[in-house]
This record gives sequence, C-alpha cells and structure tokens, in this order.
Amino acid sequence: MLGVGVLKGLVETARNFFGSYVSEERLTTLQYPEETSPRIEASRSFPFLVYDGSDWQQGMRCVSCQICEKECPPKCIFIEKSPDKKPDAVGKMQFYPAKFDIDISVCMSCQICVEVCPFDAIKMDVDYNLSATNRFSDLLLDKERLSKSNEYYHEIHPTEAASVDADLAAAREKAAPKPAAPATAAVQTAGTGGAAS
Amino acid sequence: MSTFSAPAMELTPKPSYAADGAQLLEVSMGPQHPSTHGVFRMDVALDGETVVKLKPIFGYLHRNHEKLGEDQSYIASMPYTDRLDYFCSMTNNWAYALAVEKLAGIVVPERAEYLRVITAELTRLQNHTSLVGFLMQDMGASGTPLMYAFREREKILDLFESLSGARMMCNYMRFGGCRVDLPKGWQQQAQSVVDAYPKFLDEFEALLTSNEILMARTQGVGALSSELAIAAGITGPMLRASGVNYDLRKVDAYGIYDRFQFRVPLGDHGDVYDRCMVRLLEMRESLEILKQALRDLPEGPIQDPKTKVRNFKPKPGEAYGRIEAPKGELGFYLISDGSANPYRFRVRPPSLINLTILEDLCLGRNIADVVIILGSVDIVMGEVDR
Amino acid sequence: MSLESLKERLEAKTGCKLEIVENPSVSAQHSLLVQAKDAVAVATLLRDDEGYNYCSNVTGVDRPAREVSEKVKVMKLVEGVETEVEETQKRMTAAYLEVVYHLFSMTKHKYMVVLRMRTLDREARVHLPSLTPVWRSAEFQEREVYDLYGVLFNGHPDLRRILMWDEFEDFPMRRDYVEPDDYEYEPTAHDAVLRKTNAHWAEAGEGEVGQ
Amino acid sequence: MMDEALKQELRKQGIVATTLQELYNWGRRNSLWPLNFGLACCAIEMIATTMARYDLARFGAEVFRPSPRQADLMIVAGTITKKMAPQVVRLYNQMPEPKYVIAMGACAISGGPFKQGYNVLKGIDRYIPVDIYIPGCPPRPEALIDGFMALQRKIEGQTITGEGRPDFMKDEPSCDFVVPEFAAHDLLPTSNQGVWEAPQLVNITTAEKPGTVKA
Repeated sequence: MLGVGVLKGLVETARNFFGSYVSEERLTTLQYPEETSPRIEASRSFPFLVYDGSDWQQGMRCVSCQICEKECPPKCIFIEKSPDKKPDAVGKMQFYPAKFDIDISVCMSCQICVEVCPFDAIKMDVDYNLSATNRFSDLLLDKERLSKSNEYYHEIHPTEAASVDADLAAAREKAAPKPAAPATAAVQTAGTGGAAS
Repeated sequence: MSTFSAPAMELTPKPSYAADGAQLLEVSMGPQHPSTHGVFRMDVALDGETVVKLKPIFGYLHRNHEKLGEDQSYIASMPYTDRLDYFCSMTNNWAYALAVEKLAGIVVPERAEYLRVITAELTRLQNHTSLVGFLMQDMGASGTPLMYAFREREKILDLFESLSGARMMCNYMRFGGCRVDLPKGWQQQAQSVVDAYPKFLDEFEALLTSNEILMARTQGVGALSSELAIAAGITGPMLRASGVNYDLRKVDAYGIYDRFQFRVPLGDHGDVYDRCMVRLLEMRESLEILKQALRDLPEGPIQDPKTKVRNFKPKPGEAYGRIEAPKGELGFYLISDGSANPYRFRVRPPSLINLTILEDLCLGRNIADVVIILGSVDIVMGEVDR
Repeated sequence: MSLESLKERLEAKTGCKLEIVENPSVSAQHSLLVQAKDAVAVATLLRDDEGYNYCSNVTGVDRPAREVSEKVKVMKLVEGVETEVEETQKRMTAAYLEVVYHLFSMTKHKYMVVLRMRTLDREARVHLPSLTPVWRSAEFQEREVYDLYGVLFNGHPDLRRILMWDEFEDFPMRRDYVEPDDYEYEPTAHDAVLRKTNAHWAEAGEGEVGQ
Repeated sequence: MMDEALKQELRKQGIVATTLQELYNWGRRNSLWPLNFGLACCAIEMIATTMARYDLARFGAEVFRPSPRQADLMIVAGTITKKMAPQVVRLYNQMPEPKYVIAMGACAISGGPFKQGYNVLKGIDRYIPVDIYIPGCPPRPEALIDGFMALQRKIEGQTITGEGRPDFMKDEPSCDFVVPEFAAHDLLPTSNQGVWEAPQLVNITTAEKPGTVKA
C-alpha cells in the first residue's frame, strides 16, 4: 500500500526522538565547552618541546639536530643552532636551538617530526583551542611557547611518556658507567652519545 | 548598510538553441552549490527542465598533490594521501603503502596486515554510511538521515582517534606495516561498535529503503549499463551496481583478503537506487570481514624492521599499486630514480574517472535528478582534483 | 601469459615494432613501448583480442634531457702506442614526454599491461594519438596530461584544460616549470622556500632580505 | 550608563537592564547564519560540528544558508585554490553587512601543507579580511566551536557609535573587495593591497648570513 514505507520511516524517527529522552545511547550531544569529551591518550594536535626539570632553557631536550626541520612535510619548522653547547638529557654536551619556531598556521599535525626525533625532544600536544585574531603574531609559536615540562607530557600521554622515560633512563645508565659517581661528574664524563630512539 | 555594485556574473548567459529552435537555458551549477559535494561545477544546458548538455568543470580544488609528491621524500607524502579522499584516509594510506611496498619489495608482518584490513573496513563503513546520508540530503530528506549517519560515523572516528591520534587525517600506515599498535581496550571497543552496527543498519534501512518517495526518485534514474561502465573504467560500488563482478579485494586479493569469507553485492539496473543498495549491502559484508579479522587478529610485530622511516631510497624502477577503496579503484603509480624523492607520483583517482559518464547518465533527465545522480556517484573533490 | 608472447602476437597481427621496457625494480612490471603511429591499432587489438577492456590509469611523465656520464673504451695513442683506455664521456639524454597507460581486464583475466608512448621532443613535436576512442576512461586523464604536461592528443573528442583555468599558459607538472612569485612572507625559512622569498624581494627591488 | 555591579544586582531581582548597543550585539552574536560553503577536508569537520555530537545549533548558528545573500558568516573551510579564489571573493562581496569571516584550518589561513603548490592561494586573507583564524589540519569540531565563541566575544565588544564602530555603519562604507582575474601565469592582482600587508620576515633577519641559503 502506498505510504506504508513513509510511515515506517516516520516511526523510526519518532523512536529516535522519544528514545533520546530515555536512552543515553541516542543522546549523543556533547555540551562543549561546559563538558569535554573524554581525553583520548593518542590524540594529537600540534608539536611541543619537552624539557626536564624546572628550567625550560636548561632542561630542553632538543639538541638542534634539525632532522625534524628537514623531514617536516609542510616545512613548518624553523631551527637555528646555538653557538655554544650545554648538557642534554643524557649528560652529553650538545648544541641547543637558539631559535625554534613552528608555524602552526601551516602545521598539518602529521606527527612525522615526533617519529624522526632521535632525542624524544618533540612530542604532540593535545590542546586544540588556539583560535587567534592575528595570524602572524599568534600562530607562529616560538621556543618559549613551545616548551612544556616533562610532567605535562606525562599528564597528557602517560603510557608513552613512561616508556620514553624508561628509555632515557637506560641511556643515561649506559652513558654513565659509574653509578656511584655524582651527577655533575657524570655530565662531564659522559661519553657514548644518543638516547635510545 | 553598504551598497554594492552588482558583481558581474562569471558566465554571462548566452542564448543557445535546441534543434527545434527552442531557446535553451544555460546554468552554471557550482562551484558553490549546496549539492555538489564541495567545489564541483557543471555547466548545464536546459530545455525547460530537461538536461540537454552537461559539462563537468574541475580544478577548483586542484591542490597539486602530484607535484608536491615529486618534491618531497616518500614518507612525507603519506600524510598528504590522507587529504586525497578525506573521508577515507586509512584506505588512501594503504594504497600508497602498497605501491611503495611493491616498488621496494617490502614484506608486511601479519599483524599489520590484519590491522590494515580492520581499519580499511571501518573506513568503508563510515564512508558508505555518510554517503547514504548525503544522498538522502540531496534528495530533500534534509537533516535526519545525515544526522543519524554522522552519529554512527563519530563512533568510528573515536576508534580512529584512539588508534592513530586523529579523527580524519590518520596518517596511520607506514611502508612495511603500521605506525602504532592497538592501545589497550581498543579491540573490545571496536568489537562493540561492530556488534552494534547491524542494528543501526536495520534502522537506516527501515527509514529509507521502503520509502515510496525515495523509490520514486531513485528507481530507473541514472541507469548505467554494464558495457558503458566497463568502457568508461567505472570502478567500485558504482560498477557493481551495474552488475559487473569486479572487486579488487577478490580479483587482486591484496593484503590478506583471500583469508576472509565475504560476498560481493551486485546490482541489476545500475540506477541510483541500486547504487545506494549496493553500498548498504556492502556495509554488511564489511561487518562480516571485521568480525573475522577481529577474531583472528594474531600477535606479533607490526612493522617490518628493515624499513626505516628516514633515508628511504628504493631502487630505480616503477610500480603501480591499487586497492579497492570505498569509492573504487585507488591506484598509486610511482617512478623511482633511486633518490629520496619519487620521480613521478601519480594518483589514480576513482572519483574523477567515475565522473566520466556523468553526462550520459544525466541527458534527458530533469535538473533535479542531476543532483541525486551526482550524489550517487560518490565523489570527494579532494580526490577528483587532487 | 608473458609479455614476450603478447608482444610477439601483437607484432604479428599489426606488423609494427614494439619494444619491451625493462623495469628493474622488484615489482617487475615491465612495459611495452609503442610507436605513436601504431598506438591506436595496438590498443584496439589489446582491447578486442586480448581482453584488456579496462584502462585504469593514464600518466604523463616528463623526461627532460639530463647529463649522464658513462665509461666508454676508446683507442688512444699513449706514449706512441695505441692502447685501449677507459674514458668517461658526458652526453645528454634525449628529452621527451611520456604517457603511460595501465591496462587490465574486468571480465577475462587479471594480468596487467603497461603501455607507453613517447613524444619526439618536449617543445614542438608533442603530438600523440589519443586512446580515448578505444578506452573511454582515458578521456579525463588525457585531458589532465594535456593540461599539466602539454601533450597534444590527436583524436581526443574534447581536449581542453581540465584542472587549471583556460587562460593559463604554462604546463605546471613539467619539471622546468617556474612557479608564480608569491613568496613575500615565509616564517619558516627552508632552503627552497627561502630561495623563492629572496627572489621575490630581489625582484621587488628591495634587495636581499635580512639586511 | 549603569555600573556593572548594579546591573548584576538588578538582574537577580528579575530586572534586566541593557543598552541598545548590548541588545544589538546580543542579537547579532546569537544568530550568526553561516554560509553553506565547504571547500575541502575542513568542511567535513564543519558538517560534523553541526551534527548531533557537537550541535552548533546551541550557539544559534545552525541555519546554514546556501545563498550568500542570507548569510552573516563565511566559514572558509578548506584549501582555496587560485581557480577558486575569485569565487570566494565574489561570494564575500555578495554577503550583506554585517559580515564576518572565520578562516578554518591551515589551508585557509596560509595555504597550509599545500602552500608550496602552484595552484594554491597562500591564505584567504590576501583578498578578504579575516576575523578569526583557527589552526589545525583539520581543526577538531571543538576547536571550531571555540573559534566561533571567540567571534561572538569579538562581536560583543563592538560599539555602534564612535570611531570604533564597524565599517558598515560609517557614512562611507567599505567598497567591494577586488575580485582577482585569471591571468596567464597567476591571479591578477596577486593580493588586495588594502587588506593584505606582508609582515616583516621574522626569522631570516636573525641569520648570520643574511639572505643566504642555509647549507
């Protein structure tokens, strides 16, 4: 009979409509910004630079090797090497970036910089609310705005951060053959380089 | 309030005439048109309401994928493939990875093959679901079916996000495997989505498939014969709706598709209704594949250890790799000259080639039918124009 | 069904000369190079007799002339004695545009044939026969090759630009294409990008940047 | 003018005191009708934002108008190619004042990952003024909502009298924006000089080798 199919469809919409009052499953609206979706650990937005300890300049893991700059598909990273050296996470004397800029108005969040980084220095952030009124001043992130602490990294990607820390600790162990030696000595005697990738 | 001088129309209407002397109306549909799925444009000549000429015009989203692919390393092209057919980043990744693996002779570990099948079939599910929703939108069922479709799509996107980190642009596969392993609890979550999906499909079909208005609008509209479909190189659900049994998952059996039991739904008439139904049935088969793959998923490595992300330089030569993407045959043709960048990076876009016969399908139909015929072809402009 | 036997069959039927282009990679997808004048006859045979009724992919490739150095043995007078000496000679390879067709069968078998055609040079003699009358699926793809590489397909029903606008004059996928100059602002200064930015400001008459 | 504390106190008593300006801005910011206009990948996230999960209708913006004549807000969602740029500018010109532009996603802001391409416009702000930039490729629906709320805040702060009033309320309203033409190699003009000004090159100046190419 003509019209039965239409009626069947209308019954279905009615079921969905009234069902949304009783069934959680049908009520999917997320009341953003009052509530946010549960944080997904793997989630990624833009890169940031990890530092250890409390001072972002001292603890910066990046050694300015410029691999990420080269591999970045949309070419949105700009690094300038420092003239002098400072000890890195493992304790070896390394360069550090005098300038490290990421143009997030170009970044495609592809995570390739994270994959190629041999020093676990660059990781993906989860913050996505970065809308701006000025494209040039607000969306070109410099070294200071990019630096986030290792604790923050642990907070957003706990599993990944724990395994990175374990790797770094192992590398430090390897770099400092005398475990009894004081930390400062370990820094100076650190010989073999490179954290585990 | 400001006053405007009326901007000049891009095409000044020129009178043209039909054979019997009647004046034809030339309409430029697009590139900004609510039903053209992006920035597609058609120059349509109408006699009354009947289409007498239809010329598709492309290029409004020509983003130079092929040129960019030649200018950067092999791995750097992987995130760009996500943006070809932006509904189906997983299958795009797979097609590109497959072509590179053919070029360089890389073996993929078994677990990675299973992960690829699982993600690709989930992609097919969400692509077909939203396509049917969009098709209904084009037909005038504005809102409701698309809303239901996107409600289900979000569940699959959640799966993609917890696996790869991004909702749409997954950038998940690598040459010789996948980037990350499944996080904890992912398999159960995927299983529950797969288990709940048939219920949604039942609902969707109850809503749509017996609806008289829908049948009147779609049955017999835009019928494509199997001969024309083969000659014009149509692939994917559109070809199978015309009754040609050609599914690369069966023909090439790339990856590990020969291990799964599934059927290939075929249509009889090749009209809009058949195309829609073939997609609905294909989703059921995808669920079958997903069930088997999630059941049989082995343990093991997910990445070929010999293939590195950096400094990847395949030997000179060329390879054409193709897979059955949700929209049709997606192929990548790569020429290597031994350097770190491909010498030629070519994408064989199913959407573009499926549009070859758009004019043949639309001639003699009403202008309102053009919209749903285009909708049933299932195009994504990112892939059509690249 | 090997490529050699296919080549022999086609040569016997059409009387033309085909050439197998080896593919050194592991994919081993070797291809058939066909002369432009024989292309339509060979394509029709492939479709009708060999079952290749589905042309999947049409690709344009630009091969500009490049310098290759190769070792050649030449006879030379060394200290009065004529001896054979190995010498590296540099020569330029021929420049041409290439169109590659990937052919399959939808109904009969699952082999692939790769068909190639080459133009005589890159500037003037860039005409090739269109295979759209044989496989309709080549229609848009040949238009694309024309648009991006400038290969003129004789016998194509509707050869216009497809991706770029009609007024556009260049062929952007050619390897010597120069992009329009719009790099006045570039915060992430990579080598290639920086070169373009510098060129922009030099042209604008403001000298090199950063001074 | 009434001070803020008194206003809050009255509100508790059920008396809403407002100025014409506040009422006007309140009305405008809560009924922004976007143009139904998608260019590329970001458009899918824009559609997802209007769907059940994120529900842009909660902000009064669910009425996506297919015609620019009925729209207040243009969400430029996706890559603008040079072939498309004239149409985008023309659509913007056709929108009635007051009108706003959100550049959604990397491509609309700067050309994004495709900026090296020969057919890609390096940011829509070369031709039309942009109010809010939302980075991301594509931005998540939450990011779009966040950018949308930033736009609402911006509207709330607008005055309707004085020098700071929007252009469309001035006696000499801003004219049409120039629609680029297709030329032999590029668009002409390559940018609208009244809108776009390339800033100082931030990074290159610091290099020791000015203007040279890094090794």
